[in-house]
Amino acid sequence: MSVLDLITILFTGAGTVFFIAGTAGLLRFPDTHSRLHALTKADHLGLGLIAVGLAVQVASPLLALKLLLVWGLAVLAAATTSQLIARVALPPHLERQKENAGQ
Amino acid sequence: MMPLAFDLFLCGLVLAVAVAAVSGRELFGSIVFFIVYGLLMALAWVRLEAVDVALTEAAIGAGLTGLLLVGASARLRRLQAPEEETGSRKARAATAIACLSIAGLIGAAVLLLDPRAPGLAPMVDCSLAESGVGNPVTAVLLNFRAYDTLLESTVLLVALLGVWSLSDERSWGGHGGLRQYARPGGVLATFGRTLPAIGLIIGVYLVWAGSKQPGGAFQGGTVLAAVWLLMAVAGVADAPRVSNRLLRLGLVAGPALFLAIGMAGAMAGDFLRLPPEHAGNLILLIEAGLTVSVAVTLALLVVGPPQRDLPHGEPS
Amino acid sequence: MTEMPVSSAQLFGLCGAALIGIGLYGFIAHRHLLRRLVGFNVIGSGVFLLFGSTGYRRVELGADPVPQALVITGVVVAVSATALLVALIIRLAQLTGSARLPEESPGGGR
Amino acid sequence: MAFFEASEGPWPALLIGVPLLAAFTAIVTWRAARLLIWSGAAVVPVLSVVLLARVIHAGGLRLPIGGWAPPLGIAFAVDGLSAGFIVVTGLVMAGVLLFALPQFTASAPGAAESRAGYAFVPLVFLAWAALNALFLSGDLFNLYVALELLTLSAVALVAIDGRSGTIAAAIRYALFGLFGSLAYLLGAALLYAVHGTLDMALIAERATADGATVIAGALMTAGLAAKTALFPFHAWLPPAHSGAPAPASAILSGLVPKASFYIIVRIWFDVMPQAAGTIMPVLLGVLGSCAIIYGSVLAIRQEQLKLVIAYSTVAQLGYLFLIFPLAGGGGEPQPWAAGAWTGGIIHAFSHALAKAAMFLCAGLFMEALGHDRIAGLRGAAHHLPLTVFAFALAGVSLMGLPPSGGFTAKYLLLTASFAGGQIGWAIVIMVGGLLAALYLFRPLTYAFTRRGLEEREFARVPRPRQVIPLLLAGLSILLGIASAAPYDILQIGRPHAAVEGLE
Repeated sequence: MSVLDLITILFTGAGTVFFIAGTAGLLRFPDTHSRLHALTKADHLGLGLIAVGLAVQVASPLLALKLLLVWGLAVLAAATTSQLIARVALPPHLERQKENAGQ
Repeated sequence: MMPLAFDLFLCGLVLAVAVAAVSGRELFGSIVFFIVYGLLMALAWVRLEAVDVALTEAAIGAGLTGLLLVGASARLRRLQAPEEETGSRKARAATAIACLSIAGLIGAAVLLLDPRAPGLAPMVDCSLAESGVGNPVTAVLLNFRAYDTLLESTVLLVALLGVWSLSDERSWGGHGGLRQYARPGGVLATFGRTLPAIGLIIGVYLVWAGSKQPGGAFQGGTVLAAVWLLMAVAGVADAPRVSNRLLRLGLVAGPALFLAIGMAGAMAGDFLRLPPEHAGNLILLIEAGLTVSVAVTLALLVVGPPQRDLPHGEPS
Repeated sequence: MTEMPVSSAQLFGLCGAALIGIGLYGFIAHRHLLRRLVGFNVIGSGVFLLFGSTGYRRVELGADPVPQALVITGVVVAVSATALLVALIIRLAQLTGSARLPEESPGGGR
Repeated sequence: MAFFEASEGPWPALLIGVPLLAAFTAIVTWRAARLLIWSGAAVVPVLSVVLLARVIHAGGLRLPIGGWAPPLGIAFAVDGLSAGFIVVTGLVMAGVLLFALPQFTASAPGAAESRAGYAFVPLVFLAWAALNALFLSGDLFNLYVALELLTLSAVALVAIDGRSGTIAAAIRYALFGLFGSLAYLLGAALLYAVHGTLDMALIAERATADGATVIAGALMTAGLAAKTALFPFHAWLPPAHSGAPAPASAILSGLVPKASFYIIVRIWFDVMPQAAGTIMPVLLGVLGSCAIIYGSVLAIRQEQLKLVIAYSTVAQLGYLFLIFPLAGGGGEPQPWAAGAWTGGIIHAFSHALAKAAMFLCAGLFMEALGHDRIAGLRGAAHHLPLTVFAFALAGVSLMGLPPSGGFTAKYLLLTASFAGGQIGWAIVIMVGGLLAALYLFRPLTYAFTRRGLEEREFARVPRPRQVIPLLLAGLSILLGIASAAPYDILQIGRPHAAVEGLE
């Protein structure tokens, strides 16, 4: 087992732990907003760690870059969607407050 | 043994999430489970070496369908449509048994299939060189079975006509009923300005790559639709008026171009025939047209029927 | 290669069959139309998975691209249907205040 | 490839391409709708007749699309059955579009685009393209796409009125229809998995009665039966067909259920007759009989004309399924099979024409009266004689009285059931005819009653519009008078076993 393998095991292992934490949050937290909080934070840290862990394994640097790009895009997309979901999930009375405040 | 173990785990997960999506206690949670289900499904497609389908499933099956359902549940909640109570315990048990036996019957059919049947893969490989593209799935979609795809692109139009026809009489010709969620200057508005550029590149790349690698008009078009929707939701662009002539041209451009190329072939003897020497370029042309139309149609399907008159202070 | 009790193709095919059953339950047992729509989509993806899995029986030949292409077509058709149904359901709720179908009566009608 | 010459050329493609082009144009600009309707109603029926002429001249045709022969590609497969359906579709569609012209297009040059008008014209053209594509297709998956195109446009047409009742009807229809499509698709997928092709002719060569094939057939039949509103899947039909605007109802009731029925016929008579077994045909026949009785009884109980006509569709669709026990099933072909098969198909044709005529008549009554209550039809014969006459003529065909197409159809079915010693079906057919007379005489009796004339206000209805249902009803009668021609046409391209017999 080389050093690279060790790095991979370490990073993907850590990534998995974050994923499990995020999933536990998704299942255990009481409402949409706190679930969202758990998912976006933990999962994307986890994904990043796994991407790094895999990137050291691939042959070409281009492929490694692609892996990191995937992570970057996933983070951007998740940030946007979680914003949207958070707004959709606002209970109607809060939403109306917000709208009134906005106008 | 390892791959099979992984498949077994994946199938179990897919089934568990499907059960959660179907029987979740509250509607919104059940829709979220459905989206997760779609993403797991995409993973299953990767395992079946069907990356094109995986992309489609992730973009359309999970993403767009999920978006439609989330949007619908939000609108329903605003209408205060009450949540439901299901039928009696006995009726539900009877339904479950019936569904179980149907699934069993279908499962039996799966096990009865000859595990050595080759399908059409060898034949596709033989003709791939003449198809003008290197990705066999694209070759099937846009050459060998292009006729299916032509009809499919009009199915989208039918759905949109149906959706539009559900507007109020007085809102006809107006803007789609999309709500904008962004506060001016908020996080979402910033994303709405920065992400489209990236999305545009990804969408066009997916179409371009489709001739050789997984990708194509429907996957790319979905990404472009998502970009447009994001801009609309973030308040950067507004949903257009349904009476906009340019918009309507965009809707039919792809299918019409497709049909024109097909009819040109018919006049020469063979409907939808693409001469092998030009097939590559023709397919790219059709895909470009379809991408525009698919993107516009999908985006407008999500936007929904025209609902409001000119919004105040919004540049058209 | 050792003989497996089931191949991956069969496994995913069976999974598709089970999904059809699960989706069917959601489609029939619920009255809320959005939930029925979720069921419909689960049935659909089960059918697609089953179809796709049959193209994966001869791994050494590579996956059969024909079912894949047809499934892509099917997914697009399914999303079209879903979009139309979503719009219809919202319209029904706007007009009647309920996202369920009125009970059937053999008199039918308005 | 043996049967096909390049000279067959563009006819099938044009039959799909022209309606599609019309639909695309109508989507871009509603102003062109009037022109599109006139040219579409003129061109496409002519194309259908040309196709029929080619089929009569050359026999069954198989045209690979895009130069790719099945199993890799898709082929158009045209025989007497498909050409016949395409011609009937052309006639009904042309009539319906011309009928709808004043209702859904701009009345004045400067008129504003309307919601329903904008959607109606392209939807009808798309449904037309879908029907033609379906009848021309030789490929199981292509049939699925065409079927979905048809279903979604039909759902949209049901909902076009926009009232909550019709929206609910459209949703119920969509749920049944889309579920039916998925069941059909699953069956098609299994057949592909067994036979390695989706081409119907190739599957017919390879098909056996193995387990997976039988399950596939059962799934497809169940799904398509739900789409054809076969008892007990009929609940969606009456509200959907009666709630749509009259021209849309004419298409929905006259043509759309025939499309899924057509596929069932293709599956069990052409693709895999040997897999039918003995139970399935009898089951379909029994369900068809239930539909005939149940639909007729409910039709008698309705108070609104459009609901009577819609329940009558449930009943009349039931007759179609009698061809499975009378003409189908595994085993050796029976001498009376060809007669029963042809009778069933002629019934589909004559019902399409007569039912379209009836719904258009109902539309005219509604325009003249503002409602379609049967009790309010008093004096209709005096004010709208042409329309009442058309309605009665269509009724003659539905009841199966000579010399209509309905009579020929029922005569052939009756002969087959007597010849085969299956008296039960004959009794159902005769009872059904009797019940049809009951539910149709009621509105007609009111229409001919002159009492209370002065209190009824009849708005004027332009005569040309009254002529359209009359022509359609007349055609359904003509089908009976000249019954030899459709009989011969339907045998074109049929396997030999089915042609022999009843002479």
